[in-house]
Order: sequence, then C-alpha cells, then structure tokens
Amino acid sequence: MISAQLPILQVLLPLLAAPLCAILRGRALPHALSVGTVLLSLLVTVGLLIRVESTGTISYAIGGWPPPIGIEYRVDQLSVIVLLIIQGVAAAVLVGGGASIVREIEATRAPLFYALFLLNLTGLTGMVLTGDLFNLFVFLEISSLSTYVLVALGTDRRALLAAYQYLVIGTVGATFYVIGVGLLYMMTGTLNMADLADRVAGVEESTTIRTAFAFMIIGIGVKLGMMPVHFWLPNAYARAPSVVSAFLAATSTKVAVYIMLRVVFEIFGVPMFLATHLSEIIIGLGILAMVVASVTAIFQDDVKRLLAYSSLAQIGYILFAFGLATEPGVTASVLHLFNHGLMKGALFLALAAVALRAGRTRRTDLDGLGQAMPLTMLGFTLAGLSLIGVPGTVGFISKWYLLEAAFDRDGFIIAAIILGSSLLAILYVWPLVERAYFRKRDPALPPVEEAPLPMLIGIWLLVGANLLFGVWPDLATGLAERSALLLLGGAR
Amino acid sequence: MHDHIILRVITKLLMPFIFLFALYVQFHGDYGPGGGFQAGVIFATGLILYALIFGLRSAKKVTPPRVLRVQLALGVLLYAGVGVVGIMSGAEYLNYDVLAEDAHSGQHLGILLVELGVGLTVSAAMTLIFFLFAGQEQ
Amino acid sequence: MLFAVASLAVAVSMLFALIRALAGPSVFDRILAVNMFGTKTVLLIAIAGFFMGRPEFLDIALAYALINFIGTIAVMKFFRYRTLGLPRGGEDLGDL
Amino acid sequence: MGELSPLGLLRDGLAWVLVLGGSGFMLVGGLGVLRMPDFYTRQHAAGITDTSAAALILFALLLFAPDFLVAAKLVLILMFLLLTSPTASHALAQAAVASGVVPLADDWRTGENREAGRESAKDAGAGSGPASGERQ
Repeated sequence: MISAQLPILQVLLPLLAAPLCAILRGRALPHALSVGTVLLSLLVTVGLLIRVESTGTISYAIGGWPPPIGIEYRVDQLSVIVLLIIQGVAAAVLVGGGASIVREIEATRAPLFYALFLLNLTGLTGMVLTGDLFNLFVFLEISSLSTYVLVALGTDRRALLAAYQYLVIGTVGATFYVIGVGLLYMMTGTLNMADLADRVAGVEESTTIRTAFAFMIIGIGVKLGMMPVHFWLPNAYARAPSVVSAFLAATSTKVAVYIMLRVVFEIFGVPMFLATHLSEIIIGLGILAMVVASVTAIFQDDVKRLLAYSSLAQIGYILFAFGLATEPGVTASVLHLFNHGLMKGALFLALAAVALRAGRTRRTDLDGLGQAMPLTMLGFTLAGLSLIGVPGTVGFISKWYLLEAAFDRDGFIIAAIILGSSLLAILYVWPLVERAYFRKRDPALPPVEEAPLPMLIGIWLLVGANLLFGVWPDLATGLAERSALLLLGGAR
Repeated sequence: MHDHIILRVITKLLMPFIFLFALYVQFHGDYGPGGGFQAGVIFATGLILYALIFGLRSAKKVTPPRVLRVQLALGVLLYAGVGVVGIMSGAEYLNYDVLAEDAHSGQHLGILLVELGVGLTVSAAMTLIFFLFAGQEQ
Repeated sequence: MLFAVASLAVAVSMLFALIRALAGPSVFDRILAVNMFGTKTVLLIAIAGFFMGRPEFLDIALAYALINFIGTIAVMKFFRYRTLGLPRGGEDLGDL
Repeated sequence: MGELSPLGLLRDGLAWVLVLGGSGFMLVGGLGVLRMPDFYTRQHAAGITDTSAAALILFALLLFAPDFLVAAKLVLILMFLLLTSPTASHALAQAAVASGVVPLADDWRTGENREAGRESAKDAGAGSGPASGERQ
C-alpha cells in the first residue's frame, strides 16, 4: 500500500516537516527533524528507483482525479535520476553541514533556515515529479522564493544584494515561463504534459505555439544560468551560506535543465526543436559558456565564486549535449547533470568545511590546509580531479559520453573545445590543490584543525559517490540511456 | 494625539463587522465567490486597520508575532494533514471522498478544512508582513 | 436602462476623479481622488452585479470598500508620519 | 423592469427618482472635484459623491433586491460607506491642515482678506497650496 503512495510522500515529507521546523525553537530540534526528513526522503527516492526499474513509469493522480483533469505526478527514469541527485545531496549537506550552519546562521534564525531549506527541497522535488505545467510553476515559485531568502541569510552583507538581484531576475524568468504556459493553455486547453504533447502535435506550426515555446525556454533559461542571463548565479552562490551554496549548486540548476528537457522533448518534440533553430542556438550558448566561464573562473580570487563560474561552464557542457537532440547527446546531458551534481556538492561542502575552520574562502586561505585538514582537502582534491575528468571518477564518464555525443554528429571542433575546456578546468583546479599541499599557512593566522566528523561524513559520502559511479557507472549511465530513449523515442 | 478620536471610534465600530465578513467569506466560499485566501486577506485587513489606528504595539499585544507564526505553520499543516488522511484511508493524497460516509459530504468536509487551512495561513502571513514593514524605523 | 444611467454617471465621475488624481497638484488631492475613485468602484461593482443578475458581486464590493478605506488611511498615515507603525520618535503613542 | 401592477410602477418611479438624483449628485460632485479651485473645496465636492450620491444609488438598488441576503449586504455596504467616507475625509482634511495647506477662502468671520488669501495661496504655488502639500 505504501509503495503506491511513494510519489506523493516524496513531496509531502519535506512539506510537512517545514512548518513543524518553523514552530520549533532552538537549533537541535529543527536540525534533528530536518535530518530525519531528508534521510526518509532519500529512502523514498530509493523506493521509487526500485519501482521504476521494475515496473516502468509510475503515474499518480492527486485527489483521485484521473490525469488530464486532475494533477498528475509522473515518475520515470529521468525523474528518478534527478530525484537521486537532489535527495542525495540534500541528505549529505544537512548531515554534514550542522557545524557550518551553527557558525553562519544566527540561533534565532535557525528554525527559519531549516524550514526554508525543506521548503526549497519540496519545491525542487515537486518540479521533478509533477506532470502538470501550472503545478510546476507553483513548485518553481516555492523553490525560488525560499532560495531568495536562503541566499539572503548569508553572513556577508552583500548577500542581501545578491538575493535581490536573484529575486528580480528570477521573477522575470518565472513570469516568462508562466506567460508561455498561458499561451499553451490558450491554444490547447490543457496543462497536463502528456496530454499537451498530443494536442500540440496538431498546431505546432502556429506562431502562438512558437511564441509560447520561446517564452518558456527563456524563462527556464534564467533559472538554469544559461550564459547571457546567468549573471545572478555567481553572486548568489558566492554570498549564500556555505551549506546553501553546496545544495543550490548541486541541485537547483539541474532541476531547471530537467524541466527544459521535458518541455522541449516531451511537449514540443525534436522536429520543432530543430526547425526553430533552437538547437543551434543552445549548442552555441553552451560552447560560449564552456569557454568564457572557464576562463573567468581562472581569474577568481574567492574560491566559492571560482566554483560558481565553473558551474556555469559545466552547465555549458550539459546544454551543448542537450542541444544536439540526438540520443547520445541527451544521454550525455542527463549523465553530466547527475555527475556534476555529485562533483559540485562535494566541492562546495568541502569548501564549507574550509569556511568553517579557516574563516574565509579566498585562495590564500587554502594555503597549507593539506596538512591541517588532510581528509577534507583529500576529498576536495578528488572532487576537483573529477571536475577535470580524470579516469576513475564520474567526471571521466561524463567527458567520455560528451565526446561520444560530439563525434556522433561529426563535431570534431566541438570535441576539441570540450578537451580545451577540460584543460582550462585543470588551470583553475590545480592552483588550489597546489596551494593546499605545497604552501605553508601564514603563521600570523590562527591555526586550523580538521573539520568535525559529521561534516567529513557528508563530504566523503559525496566524494565516495564520485568514485563509486566513476568505477561502476552502470546505474547512472543505464538510467541516463533509458531517459534519453524515453524522451526521444516518444515511447509513451 | 488624542485628536484622532473620530478615527478611533469608527475603527472600533467597524472591526466586528470586518471580522464577521471575513468569517462569512471563509465559510460561504463553496457557494459564492470567496474562500480561504480572500477570507484570510479580509481578516488580516481588520488587524492591519487596528494596527494603523491604535499603533503597532497594541496590535502586537492582540496578535503576538509568535502566535501568528505558529498559526501560519498550523494552517499549512492542516492543509497537508487533510491530504494525509486520504493516504491513511488508502486513497490518493487529497482525495476527499474518504473523509466522511459518502463521497459528497466527504468532499464538502475536505474543501472546508483545506480552505480553513488556507485562511489561517494567509491571514497570519499578511499580518506578519504588515508588522515587518511597519516595524521598520526609516 | 435604470442601471445603465446609474453606471454611466458613476463611470463619468470616476473619469473626473482619475483626471484629478493624475493632475494633483498636491499629495492630498491625489489621495482624495483615489479614495473617491475607490468608492465609485464599489458602486460600479454593485450596479454591475444587478445588471448581470449576479448579486454575489456584492461580496466583492464590500471587500473593495473595506480595502479602499484602509488603503486611504494607510497612505495618509504614511505621508503624515513617514511610517506605518510607530509615530515619529518611536514612543508608542499608538495612533495615527 | 417591472410588471404593470401599481406597486411595480411605484417602485420603478421611485427607483428612477433615486437614480436620477444620485446620478445628478454624482456628476456635479465629479465636476466639482475637477473644477474647484483648492483642496478643501474639492474635498467638499468629493464628499457629496461619496455619501449622498452613493446612498441614493444604493437605495435604488435596494428596491430591486431579490432576497433578504442581498438587501442585507446592500445595507451593509451603505452603512460601511456612510461610516468610512466621512471618516476618511475628516482624517484627510486634518492631515492637510496639519501639513500646512492653506485654504483659499474669505475670512469667514470678517469677510476681509479675500485678496490677501489669494496672494498667500499663490505664493504657496500653483494657486492652491500644492507646494506646501508636497514639501513635507
């Protein structure tokens, strides 16, 4: 009986826990409650994974109303792989981030912080699960609004400015998205994605549908950090509390990519994607992001900001593979979405440990940390190697699939650009590692010690996942391949 | 500041009617325009009027922010909880049919409870937002 | 016919109020005009309810009247004391 | 509207009288708000539309109320308007006086100073003391 309720439980658990957290006082109780919630949610995700692998797509009708009328929750391979990364990172970040939260969030605001974190989780999960475009907008707003506040909770005063910037641009993006949904509804009279896919097929040549398409893509593109509308992202990631940066970097842009995949391939279909030349535009923007963001990352002094630009570059990889609209392309896109979540989660969480012990996260703060925090910095280094794409890590698997996708379309130049961008990744990751291991910490600064145990557990869970899926990639690649089949084959 | 006696008296006269109207909109929502959101806004409007005329401090005595925060959470919990009852009874989330003996009265009850949750949350949120904005010294 | 005459008169009056609200010249003129505009809106909604045979519009009119009044008071208080909460000085004299 | 019974005719007639009266007040008040020379006189005109005109039109609607609930709501709206509009006017006028908007009028006690009043108002700017209103 409970297995039939898994899709709704996934959303419901954090949704119920969030107001409870807001009522509680102090730090310990909300922390315990939210850690319990995310662990339970992770279990639910695993349950969903098992069910999807055995029985295929799950459909859940809210309130007992059948799908085209009521709101439907759909779970398939693509949703499961995104859910895994969201819930996994949420669990690792909350389990590990306790000490960092104590340091960066005032005691009076702690319950609020946990409530918002869980609300954000609710929003992201709901966006992944729902099969209804307007319901998706509601979850988008839930997650966005909580994100704005979470970013604003940062210790830095400039966090407020970053949150405001994100709020303005994010609201514009959400508005664009909802305008697109409105136009679609006007033309087809339905909001259910599967139903829409059937009805759009008849009228896809009309200007209204194309306008709707454009509005939705731009709206989602803002949330995604697509290159020309990305400028909110580095500030938001750099100023937010460390734990929040880790969670956002690993999940929120991934969910936006997921929505773009769904909207483009399920509702509008590949022919229209190619006919509107959106394919070329997205490939171009992806390559632009790969190069420009990587180069920008090299010159950053704040490591958080450096990683944020690196995220933009990685989103470039995802977008480029997505723009190919071929089966290897979409596979590589989904796979890199998953793997990048693992890498950035690990890197940002390790950085949170650095911020906790060393106080700040400028380049010089990493000096000598290889001796002072050996386990943290080892994790950081391994995740960094994964970001570069060294064999034995998930990064290598991603790069392999990306190159395969490029060659599949005879994109030798693109393949060269991917390799070049990986070299740039070495340029921005290696100096950090070098500082940590081959420099001495400024003796004038207070000495640092190893990160607390829960934090190490959180970091090493994610680093371990980086290595595990790097050596044994079958689960992720299998899910990614079947998602691509599902998206492109129209096997519904 | 005692020369605002007219405003004070009129406000005192109006307040009960405003709250009555809010309750009417809340519980009449299934027949006419209205429902939880609108009722919550009207209820909050009453409190805001009180705060405008009698000062923020007195308004905070009537509805302490702490209580409002709990009310806000309780509203969400009520909404979600109604759905959980559906799960407990083996039906889908937010399936109201199982709340009472027959499907029709179950739906009636379900909508009533969900709207009540919405009303509680919205009125608390609106009042809190006003308190936050009004509490800022320039 | 009856309702049409009434709504026309109300609409014309609203137009005048709108012009005054745009023309100003002082803040108080604008508040006055906006308040008047709001009251006329209440009437218009009520008349429209009868016109279309939907008396439940009256609920909306009632809510609008309420919000219009409170909006006027709030704007006025803000312009006079530059705050919605405490009066100047922070001492709780507790009123407008 | 209305059957040809004497009661119906009476009702229609009464409704026409009320609506025409209300509309008349409404238009006059609207014109007043547009054309009156200073803030206080304009407020006087607005007051007419907010109370008399609104009340007359609502009374006319009351004659056509189909059931008790509608009538009760109409009375409630009427009561509400009659309570709040004068209150708002009062508060507005008080705020205007407090912030130094000068009335453009004869001194009502002596009938003197007509010109002086005009002059001071003109000094305040644009003929009706707007500057003093906006300066604060």
